[in-house]
Amino acid sequence: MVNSREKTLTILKRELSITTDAINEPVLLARRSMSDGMGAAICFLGVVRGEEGADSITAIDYETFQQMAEHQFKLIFDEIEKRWPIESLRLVHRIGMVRVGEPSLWVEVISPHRGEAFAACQFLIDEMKRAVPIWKKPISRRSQSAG
Amino acid sequence: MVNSREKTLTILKRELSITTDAINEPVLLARRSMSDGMGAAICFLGVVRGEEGADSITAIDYETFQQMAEHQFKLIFDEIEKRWPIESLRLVHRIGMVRVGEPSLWVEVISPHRGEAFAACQFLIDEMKRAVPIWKKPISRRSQSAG
Amino acid sequence: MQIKVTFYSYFKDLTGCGETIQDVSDGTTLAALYTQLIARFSKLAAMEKSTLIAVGVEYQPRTYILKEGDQVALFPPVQGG
Amino acid sequence: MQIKVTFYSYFKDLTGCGETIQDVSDGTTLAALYTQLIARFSKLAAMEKSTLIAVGVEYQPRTYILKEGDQVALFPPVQGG
Repeated sequence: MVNSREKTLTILKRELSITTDAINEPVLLARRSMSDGMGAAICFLGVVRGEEGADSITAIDYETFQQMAEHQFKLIFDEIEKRWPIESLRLVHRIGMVRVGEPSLWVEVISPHRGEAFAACQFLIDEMKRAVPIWKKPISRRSQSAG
Repeated sequence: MVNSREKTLTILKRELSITTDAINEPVLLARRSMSDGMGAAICFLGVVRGEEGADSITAIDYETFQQMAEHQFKLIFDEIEKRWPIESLRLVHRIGMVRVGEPSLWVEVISPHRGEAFAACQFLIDEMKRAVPIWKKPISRRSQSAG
Repeated sequence: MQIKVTFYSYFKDLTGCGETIQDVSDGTTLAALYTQLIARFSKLAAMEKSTLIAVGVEYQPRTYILKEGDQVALFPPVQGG
Repeated sequence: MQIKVTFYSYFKDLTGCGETIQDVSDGTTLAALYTQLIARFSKLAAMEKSTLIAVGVEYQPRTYILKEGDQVALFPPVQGG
Protein backbone atom coordinates (compact mmCIF):
# COMPACT_ATOMS: atom_id res chain seq x y z
CA MET A 1 0.00 0.00 0.00
CA VAL A 2 2.93 2.32 0.65
CA ASN A 3 5.17 3.90 -1.97
CA SER A 4 8.96 3.73 -1.78
CA ARG A 5 10.03 5.90 1.13
CA GLU A 6 13.05 8.02 1.80
CA LYS A 7 14.70 8.05 5.19
CA THR A 8 12.44 9.93 7.58
CA LEU A 9 13.31 12.19 10.47
CA THR A 10 10.91 10.74 12.97
CA ILE A 11 8.64 7.78 13.24
CA LEU A 12 5.13 8.84 12.55
CA LYS A 13 2.37 7.57 14.79
CA ARG A 14 -0.61 7.35 12.48
CA GLU A 15 -4.24 6.87 13.28
CA LEU A 16 -6.90 7.03 10.61
CA SER A 17 -10.58 6.45 11.02
CA ILE A 18 -13.30 6.87 8.38
CA THR A 19 -16.44 6.07 10.26
CA THR A 20 -20.17 6.67 10.64
CA ASP A 21 -19.67 7.16 14.40
CA ALA A 22 -19.95 10.67 15.79
CA ILE A 23 -16.59 12.37 16.43
CA ASN A 24 -15.93 12.39 20.15
CA GLU A 25 -13.35 15.10 20.80
CA PRO A 26 -12.91 14.57 24.55
CA VAL A 27 -12.16 10.87 23.99
CA LEU A 28 -9.72 11.67 21.19
CA LEU A 29 -8.05 14.28 23.38
CA ALA A 30 -7.71 11.86 26.28
CA ARG A 31 -5.82 9.46 23.98
CA ARG A 32 -3.20 12.04 23.00
CA SER A 33 0.42 11.27 23.79
CA MET A 34 3.37 13.62 23.33
CA SER A 35 7.02 12.85 24.01
CA ASP A 36 9.39 15.33 25.71
CA GLY A 37 10.76 16.60 22.41
CA MET A 38 7.37 17.74 21.14
CA GLY A 39 6.40 21.39 21.59
CA ALA A 40 3.30 21.81 19.44
CA ALA A 41 -0.08 20.17 18.99
CA ILE A 42 -2.70 21.42 16.55
CA CYS A 43 -6.24 20.17 16.38
CA PHE A 44 -8.52 21.07 13.52
CA LEU A 45 -12.24 20.51 13.64
CA GLY A 46 -14.40 20.82 10.52
CA VAL A 47 -18.08 21.32 11.29
CA VAL A 48 -21.13 21.15 8.99
CA ARG A 49 -22.42 24.68 8.39
CA GLY A 50 -26.05 25.72 8.13
CA GLU A 51 -25.69 26.88 4.55
CA GLU A 52 -24.15 25.27 1.48
CA GLY A 53 -23.85 27.87 -1.27
CA ALA A 54 -27.10 29.84 -1.26
CA ASP A 55 -29.10 26.97 0.20
CA SER A 56 -30.04 26.48 3.82
CA ILE A 57 -29.33 22.89 4.83
CA THR A 58 -30.00 20.58 7.75
CA ALA A 59 -27.23 18.05 7.19
CA ILE A 60 -24.62 16.71 4.80
CA ASP A 61 -24.66 13.08 3.73
CA TYR A 62 -21.02 12.03 3.23
CA GLU A 63 -20.21 9.13 0.90
CA THR A 64 -16.82 7.50 0.49
CA PHE A 65 -15.03 4.83 -1.52
CA GLN A 66 -13.54 3.63 1.72
CA GLN A 67 -10.73 1.34 0.59
CA MET A 68 -9.39 3.95 -1.81
CA ALA A 69 -9.89 6.76 0.73
CA GLU A 70 -7.77 4.89 3.27
CA HIS A 71 -5.09 4.29 0.66
CA GLN A 72 -5.06 7.92 -0.48
CA PHE A 73 -4.82 9.11 3.14
CA LYS A 74 -1.84 6.77 3.61
CA LEU A 75 -0.12 8.32 0.58
CA ILE A 76 -0.65 11.79 2.06
CA PHE A 77 0.64 10.65 5.47
CA ASP A 78 3.72 9.21 3.72
CA GLU A 79 4.34 12.52 1.99
CA ILE A 80 3.99 14.43 5.28
CA GLU A 81 6.43 12.03 6.91
CA LYS A 82 8.97 12.89 4.22
CA ARG A 83 8.48 16.64 4.49
CA TRP A 84 8.18 17.40 8.22
CA PRO A 85 9.28 15.86 11.52
CA ILE A 86 5.88 14.84 12.86
CA GLU A 87 5.53 12.54 15.85
CA SER A 88 1.82 11.91 15.64
CA LEU A 89 -0.86 12.33 13.02
CA ARG A 90 -4.45 11.40 13.80
CA LEU A 91 -7.42 11.92 11.53
CA VAL A 92 -11.08 11.04 11.84
CA HIS A 93 -13.49 11.67 8.96
CA ARG A 94 -17.10 10.97 9.66
CA ILE A 95 -19.26 9.66 6.82
CA GLY A 96 -23.01 9.13 6.44
CA MET A 97 -25.44 11.75 7.69
CA VAL A 98 -23.82 14.59 9.66
CA ARG A 99 -26.18 17.26 10.94
CA VAL A 100 -25.49 20.99 10.93
CA GLY A 101 -23.29 21.91 13.90
CA GLU A 102 -21.74 18.46 14.15
CA PRO A 103 -18.10 17.81 13.22
CA SER A 104 -17.29 15.87 10.07
CA LEU A 105 -13.50 16.07 10.34
CA TRP A 106 -11.01 16.02 13.18
CA VAL A 107 -7.25 16.27 12.63
CA GLU A 108 -4.45 16.36 15.17
CA VAL A 109 -0.78 17.00 14.38
CA ILE A 110 2.01 16.82 16.97
CA SER A 111 5.52 18.05 16.19
CA PRO A 112 8.58 19.64 17.80
CA HIS A 113 7.68 23.19 16.70
CA ARG A 114 4.54 24.95 15.65
CA GLY A 115 5.68 25.82 12.11
CA GLU A 116 5.74 22.24 10.94
CA ALA A 117 2.50 21.39 12.76
CA PHE A 118 0.64 24.21 10.97
CA ALA A 119 2.23 23.36 7.62
CA ALA A 120 1.52 19.63 7.87
CA CYS A 121 -2.05 20.14 9.07
CA GLN A 122 -2.91 22.51 6.21
CA PHE A 123 -1.15 20.28 3.67
CA LEU A 124 -3.10 17.27 4.94
CA ILE A 125 -6.47 19.00 4.55
CA ASP A 126 -5.59 20.49 1.14
CA GLU A 127 -4.44 17.12 -0.17
CA MET A 128 -7.48 15.39 1.28
CA LYS A 129 -9.73 17.76 -0.64
CA ARG A 130 -7.76 17.07 -3.81
CA ALA A 131 -7.36 13.30 -3.70
CA VAL A 132 -9.38 11.43 -1.07
CA PRO A 133 -12.63 10.01 -2.51
CA ILE A 134 -15.23 11.48 -0.19
CA TRP A 135 -18.29 13.34 -1.48
CA LYS A 136 -20.89 15.58 0.11
CA LYS A 137 -24.62 15.55 -0.55
CA PRO A 138 -26.23 18.54 1.17
CA ILE A 139 -29.67 17.83 2.61
CA SER A 140 -31.70 20.97 2.05
CA ARG A 141 -34.17 22.34 4.54
CA ARG A 142 -37.02 22.31 2.03
CA SER A 143 -36.71 19.03 0.18
CA GLN A 144 -34.73 17.00 2.73
CA SER A 145 -33.22 15.32 -0.33
CA ALA A 146 -31.89 17.88 -2.84
CA GLY A 147 -28.35 17.39 -4.16
CA MET B 1 -7.43 50.34 25.88
CA VAL B 2 -8.61 49.81 22.29
CA ASN B 3 -7.40 51.68 19.21
CA SER B 4 -9.76 53.24 16.71
CA ARG B 5 -11.49 50.44 14.87
CA GLU B 6 -12.83 50.00 11.40
CA LYS B 7 -16.17 48.33 10.78
CA THR B 8 -15.77 44.63 11.42
CA LEU B 9 -17.34 41.66 9.67
CA THR B 10 -18.35 39.72 12.74
CA ILE B 11 -18.49 40.27 16.44
CA LEU B 12 -15.52 38.67 18.08
CA LYS B 13 -16.03 36.70 21.25
CA ARG B 14 -12.76 37.16 23.13
CA GLU B 15 -11.41 35.35 26.12
CA LEU B 16 -7.93 36.01 27.42
CA SER B 17 -6.31 34.52 30.46
CA ILE B 18 -2.72 34.99 31.64
CA THR B 19 -2.53 32.81 34.68
CA THR B 20 -0.38 30.64 36.92
CA ASP B 21 -3.08 27.95 36.85
CA ALA B 22 -2.42 24.81 34.83
CA ILE B 23 -4.08 24.80 31.39
CA ASN B 24 -7.06 22.46 31.53
CA GLU B 25 -7.88 21.51 27.95
CA PRO B 26 -10.96 19.38 28.62
CA VAL B 27 -12.56 22.21 30.59
CA LEU B 28 -11.71 24.75 27.87
CA LEU B 29 -13.10 22.39 25.23
CA ALA B 30 -16.33 21.91 27.16
CA ARG B 31 -16.84 25.71 27.15
CA ARG B 32 -16.61 25.99 23.37
CA SER B 33 -19.59 27.40 21.52
CA MET B 34 -20.00 27.60 17.74
CA SER B 35 -22.92 29.10 15.85
CA ASP B 36 -24.45 27.46 12.74
CA GLY B 37 -22.42 29.60 10.37
CA MET B 38 -19.07 28.41 11.72
CA GLY B 39 -17.31 25.60 9.91
CA ALA B 40 -13.82 25.55 11.43
CA ALA B 41 -12.24 25.40 14.86
CA ILE B 42 -8.48 25.29 15.42
CA CYS B 43 -6.82 24.64 18.73
CA PHE B 44 -3.12 25.18 19.22
CA LEU B 45 -1.27 23.85 22.22
CA GLY B 46 2.29 24.93 23.00
CA VAL B 47 4.10 22.58 25.34
CA VAL B 48 7.42 23.01 27.22
CA ARG B 49 10.05 20.85 25.52
CA GLY B 50 12.80 18.91 27.28
CA GLU B 51 15.56 20.90 25.64
CA GLU B 52 16.11 24.63 25.21
CA GLY B 53 18.94 25.18 22.73
CA ALA B 54 21.65 22.67 23.63
CA ASP B 55 20.60 22.47 27.27
CA SER B 56 18.44 19.84 28.86
CA ILE B 57 15.81 21.50 31.03
CA THR B 58 13.20 20.51 33.58
CA ALA B 59 10.91 23.53 33.33
CA ILE B 60 10.50 27.07 32.06
CA ASP B 61 9.74 29.90 34.44
CA TYR B 62 7.52 32.38 32.57
CA GLU B 63 7.46 36.01 33.64
CA THR B 64 5.08 38.68 32.37
CA PHE B 65 4.31 42.37 32.66
CA GLN B 66 0.69 41.44 32.98
CA GLN B 67 -1.13 44.73 32.44
CA MET B 68 0.86 45.45 29.29
CA ALA B 69 0.56 41.85 28.11
CA GLU B 70 -3.22 42.03 28.34
CA HIS B 71 -3.22 45.33 26.46
CA GLN B 72 -0.93 44.02 23.73
CA PHE B 73 -3.08 40.90 23.31
CA LYS B 74 -6.12 43.17 22.95
CA LEU B 75 -4.37 45.12 20.18
CA ILE B 76 -3.63 41.85 18.37
CA PHE B 77 -7.23 40.66 18.82
CA ASP B 78 -8.43 44.01 17.39
CA GLU B 79 -6.19 43.57 14.37
CA ILE B 80 -7.47 40.02 13.82
CA GLU B 81 -11.03 41.28 14.05
CA LYS B 82 -10.28 43.73 11.25
CA ARG B 83 -8.61 41.16 9.03
CA TRP B 84 -10.70 38.00 9.30
CA PRO B 85 -14.29 37.02 10.13
CA ILE B 86 -13.66 35.27 13.42
CA GLU B 87 -16.50 34.36 15.76
CA SER B 88 -14.46 33.33 18.76
CA LEU B 89 -10.90 33.80 19.91
CA ARG B 90 -9.75 32.29 23.18
CA LEU B 91 -6.22 32.32 24.52
CA VAL B 92 -4.67 31.08 27.74
CA HIS B 93 -1.00 31.73 28.51
CA ARG B 94 0.33 30.13 31.62
CA ILE B 95 3.01 31.97 33.58
CA GLY B 96 5.24 30.98 36.48
CA MET B 97 6.89 27.57 36.56
CA VAL B 98 5.76 25.23 33.79
CA ARG B 99 7.36 21.80 33.77
CA VAL B 100 8.54 19.92 30.68
CA GLY B 101 5.58 18.24 28.97
CA GLU B 102 3.06 20.71 30.36
CA PRO B 103 1.30 23.26 28.12
CA SER B 104 2.20 26.93 28.41
CA LEU B 105 -0.10 28.21 25.66
CA TRP B 106 -3.56 27.30 24.42
CA VAL B 107 -5.26 29.11 21.55
CA GLU B 108 -8.61 28.46 19.92
CA VAL B 109 -9.94 30.18 16.81
CA ILE B 110 -13.44 29.63 15.41
CA SER B 111 -14.43 30.93 11.99
CA PRO B 112 -16.66 30.16 9.01
CA HIS B 113 -13.89 28.50 6.96
CA ARG B 114 -10.58 26.89 7.75
CA GLY B 115 -8.44 29.35 5.78
CA GLU B 116 -9.15 32.28 8.07
CA ALA B 117 -8.88 30.12 11.20
CA PHE B 118 -5.38 28.97 10.24
CA ALA B 119 -4.33 32.45 9.18
CA ALA B 120 -5.65 34.15 12.31
CA CYS B 121 -4.18 31.52 14.64
CA GLN B 122 -0.70 31.80 13.12
CA PHE B 123 -0.90 35.60 13.05
CA LEU B 124 -1.89 35.64 16.71
CA ILE B 125 1.05 33.49 17.78
CA ASP B 126 3.52 35.39 15.57
CA GLU B 127 2.36 38.75 16.92
CA MET B 128 2.40 37.46 20.49
CA LYS B 129 6.04 36.48 20.07
CA ARG B 130 6.81 39.92 18.67
CA ALA B 131 4.91 42.20 21.03
CA VAL B 132 3.48 40.61 24.18
CA PRO B 133 5.78 41.07 27.21
CA ILE B 134 6.30 37.51 28.38
CA TRP B 135 9.76 36.06 28.98
CA LYS B 136 11.11 32.57 29.50
CA LYS B 137 13.73 31.48 32.00
CA PRO B 138 14.72 27.88 31.33
CA ILE B 139 15.44 25.83 34.44
CA SER B 140 18.34 23.57 33.56
CA ARG B 141 18.60 19.99 34.74
CA ARG B 142 21.98 20.60 36.36
CA SER B 143 21.69 23.91 38.14
CA GLN B 144 17.92 24.15 38.58
CA SER B 145 18.48 27.90 38.21
CA ALA B 146 20.55 28.70 35.09
CA GLY B 147 19.23 31.39 32.73
CA MET C 1 -12.42 -9.14 -21.16
CA GLN C 2 -14.94 -7.90 -18.66
CA ILE C 3 -14.21 -4.84 -16.55
CA LYS C 4 -16.20 -3.98 -13.46
CA VAL C 5 -16.96 -0.26 -13.29
CA THR C 6 -18.23 1.42 -10.12
CA PHE C 7 -19.86 4.86 -9.93
CA TYR C 8 -19.80 7.17 -6.91
CA SER C 9 -21.65 10.26 -5.77
CA TYR C 10 -24.06 11.77 -8.35
CA PHE C 11 -22.55 9.61 -11.07
CA LYS C 12 -24.88 6.90 -9.70
CA ASP C 13 -27.81 9.19 -10.47
CA LEU C 14 -26.49 9.97 -13.95
CA THR C 15 -26.09 6.29 -14.84
CA GLY C 16 -28.94 4.95 -12.76
CA CYS C 17 -26.71 2.30 -11.23
CA GLY C 18 -23.90 1.83 -8.70
CA GLU C 19 -21.87 -0.46 -10.90
CA THR C 20 -21.82 -2.19 -14.24
CA ILE C 21 -19.75 -4.63 -16.29
CA GLN C 22 -18.25 -3.42 -19.56
CA ASP C 23 -16.87 -5.76 -22.20
CA VAL C 24 -13.63 -4.42 -23.68
CA SER C 25 -11.02 -5.80 -26.06
CA ASP C 26 -7.31 -6.17 -25.22
CA GLY C 27 -5.41 -2.89 -25.27
CA THR C 28 -8.40 -0.75 -24.35
CA THR C 29 -7.43 2.45 -22.56
CA LEU C 30 -9.43 4.24 -19.87
CA ALA C 31 -10.23 6.93 -22.47
CA ALA C 32 -11.72 4.28 -24.78
CA LEU C 33 -13.60 2.68 -21.89
CA TYR C 34 -15.11 6.06 -21.07
CA THR C 35 -16.28 6.48 -24.68
CA GLN C 36 -17.93 3.05 -24.55
CA LEU C 37 -19.65 3.94 -21.27
CA ILE C 38 -20.99 7.19 -22.77
CA ALA C 39 -22.66 5.09 -25.47
CA ARG C 40 -24.58 3.31 -22.71
CA PHE C 41 -24.95 6.19 -20.21
CA SER C 42 -25.31 9.37 -22.27
CA LYS C 43 -25.37 11.70 -19.25
CA LEU C 44 -21.72 10.84 -18.57
CA ALA C 45 -20.72 12.73 -21.74
CA ALA C 46 -20.98 16.16 -20.12
CA MET C 47 -18.82 15.00 -17.20
CA GLU C 48 -15.90 13.65 -19.22
CA LYS C 49 -13.44 16.47 -18.43
CA SER C 50 -14.07 16.59 -14.68
CA THR C 51 -14.37 12.84 -14.08
CA LEU C 52 -11.74 11.22 -11.87
CA ILE C 53 -10.84 7.65 -12.73
CA ALA C 54 -9.25 5.09 -10.44
CA VAL C 55 -8.13 1.54 -11.11
CA GLY C 56 -8.23 -0.32 -7.84
CA VAL C 57 -7.31 2.33 -5.23
CA GLU C 58 -4.99 4.41 -7.45
CA TYR C 59 -5.79 7.30 -9.76
CA GLN C 60 -4.84 6.53 -13.36
CA PRO C 61 -4.48 8.72 -16.45
CA ARG C 62 -6.73 8.27 -19.49
CA THR C 63 -3.84 6.54 -21.31
CA TYR C 64 -3.81 3.64 -18.85
CA ILE C 65 -4.31 0.29 -20.66
CA LEU C 66 -6.82 -2.01 -18.96
CA LYS C 67 -5.88 -5.53 -17.98
CA GLU C 68 -7.78 -8.58 -16.77
CA GLY C 69 -9.19 -8.15 -13.29
CA ASP C 70 -8.96 -4.34 -13.17
CA GLN C 71 -11.72 -2.68 -11.21
CA VAL C 72 -12.47 0.82 -12.40
CA ALA C 73 -14.14 3.59 -10.40
CA LEU C 74 -15.58 6.76 -11.96
CA PHE C 75 -16.52 9.73 -9.86
CA PRO C 76 -16.82 13.53 -9.78
CA PRO C 77 -14.26 15.78 -8.02
CA VAL C 78 -13.89 14.86 -4.36
CA GLN C 79 -14.95 17.19 -1.54
CA GLY C 80 -14.00 15.76 1.83
CA GLY C 81 -13.85 17.79 5.00
CA MET D 1 10.51 65.32 37.43
CA GLN D 2 10.75 61.77 38.71
CA ILE D 3 10.17 58.84 36.40
CA LYS D 4 9.56 55.35 37.70
CA VAL D 5 11.46 52.75 35.66
CA THR D 6 10.69 49.03 35.87
CA PHE D 7 12.96 46.24 34.64
CA TYR D 8 11.81 42.83 33.49
CA SER D 9 13.39 39.44 32.78
CA TYR D 10 17.19 39.39 33.01
CA PHE D 11 17.33 43.18 33.03
CA LYS D 12 16.57 42.81 36.76
CA ASP D 13 19.79 40.77 37.09
CA LEU D 14 21.76 43.32 35.06
CA THR D 15 20.61 46.25 37.20
CA GLY D 16 20.26 44.36 40.47
CA CYS D 17 16.75 45.78 41.00
CA GLY D 18 13.19 45.41 39.77
CA GLU D 19 12.56 49.16 39.62
CA THR D 20 14.11 52.52 40.23
CA ILE D 21 13.30 56.24 40.18
CA GLN D 22 15.20 58.45 37.74
CA ASP D 23 15.25 62.24 38.01
CA VAL D 24 14.95 63.85 34.57
CA SER D 25 14.50 67.40 33.33
CA ASP D 26 11.61 68.55 31.15
CA GLY D 27 11.91 67.52 27.51
CA THR D 28 13.93 64.39 28.24
CA THR D 29 13.48 61.68 25.60
CA LEU D 30 13.53 57.92 26.19
CA ALA D 31 16.94 57.88 24.47
CA ALA D 32 18.28 60.40 26.98
CA LEU D 33 16.71 58.52 29.88
CA TYR D 34 18.43 55.36 28.71
CA THR D 35 21.80 57.16 28.64
CA GLN D 36 21.23 58.34 32.21
CA LEU D 37 20.31 54.83 33.31
CA ILE D 38 23.51 53.44 31.74
CA ALA D 39 25.48 55.84 33.95
CA ARG D 40 23.92 54.12 36.96
CA PHE D 41 23.62 50.55 35.61
CA SER D 42 26.60 50.02 33.31
CA LYS D 43 25.52 46.53 32.22
CA LEU D 44 22.57 48.06 30.37
CA ALA D 45 24.99 49.61 27.86
CA ALA D 46 25.48 46.37 25.90
CA MET D 47 21.69 45.89 25.67
CA GLU D 48 20.82 49.30 24.25
CA LYS D 49 20.01 48.14 20.69
CA SER D 50 17.84 45.18 21.67
CA THR D 51 16.02 46.82 24.57
CA LEU D 52 12.28 47.29 24.23
CA ILE D 53 10.82 50.36 25.94
CA ALA D 54 7.22 50.88 27.00
CA VAL D 55 5.55 53.88 28.60
CA GLY D 56 2.55 52.60 30.49
CA VAL D 57 1.32 49.64 28.42
CA GLU D 58 2.38 50.96 24.98
CA TYR D 59 5.67 50.58 23.14
CA GLN D 60 7.29 53.94 22.43
CA PRO D 61 10.16 55.00 20.17
CA ARG D 62 13.39 56.46 21.56
CA THR D 63 12.23 59.93 20.45
CA TYR D 64 9.28 59.89 22.87
CA ILE D 65 9.41 62.89 25.26
CA LEU D 66 8.72 61.99 28.88
CA LYS D 67 6.01 63.73 30.82
CA GLU D 68 4.98 63.84 34.47
CA GLY D 69 3.56 60.55 35.72
CA ASP D 70 4.99 58.37 32.94
CA GLN D 71 5.93 54.88 34.02
CA VAL D 72 8.67 53.38 31.89
CA ALA D 73 9.43 49.68 31.44
CA LEU D 74 12.67 48.33 30.00
CA PHE D 75 13.02 44.75 28.90
CA PRO D 76 14.75 42.39 26.48
CA PRO D 77 12.98 40.90 23.43
CA VAL D 78 9.83 39.04 24.41
CA GLN D 79 9.47 35.27 23.97
CA GLY D 80 5.99 34.13 24.86
CA GLY D 81 4.56 30.78 23.85
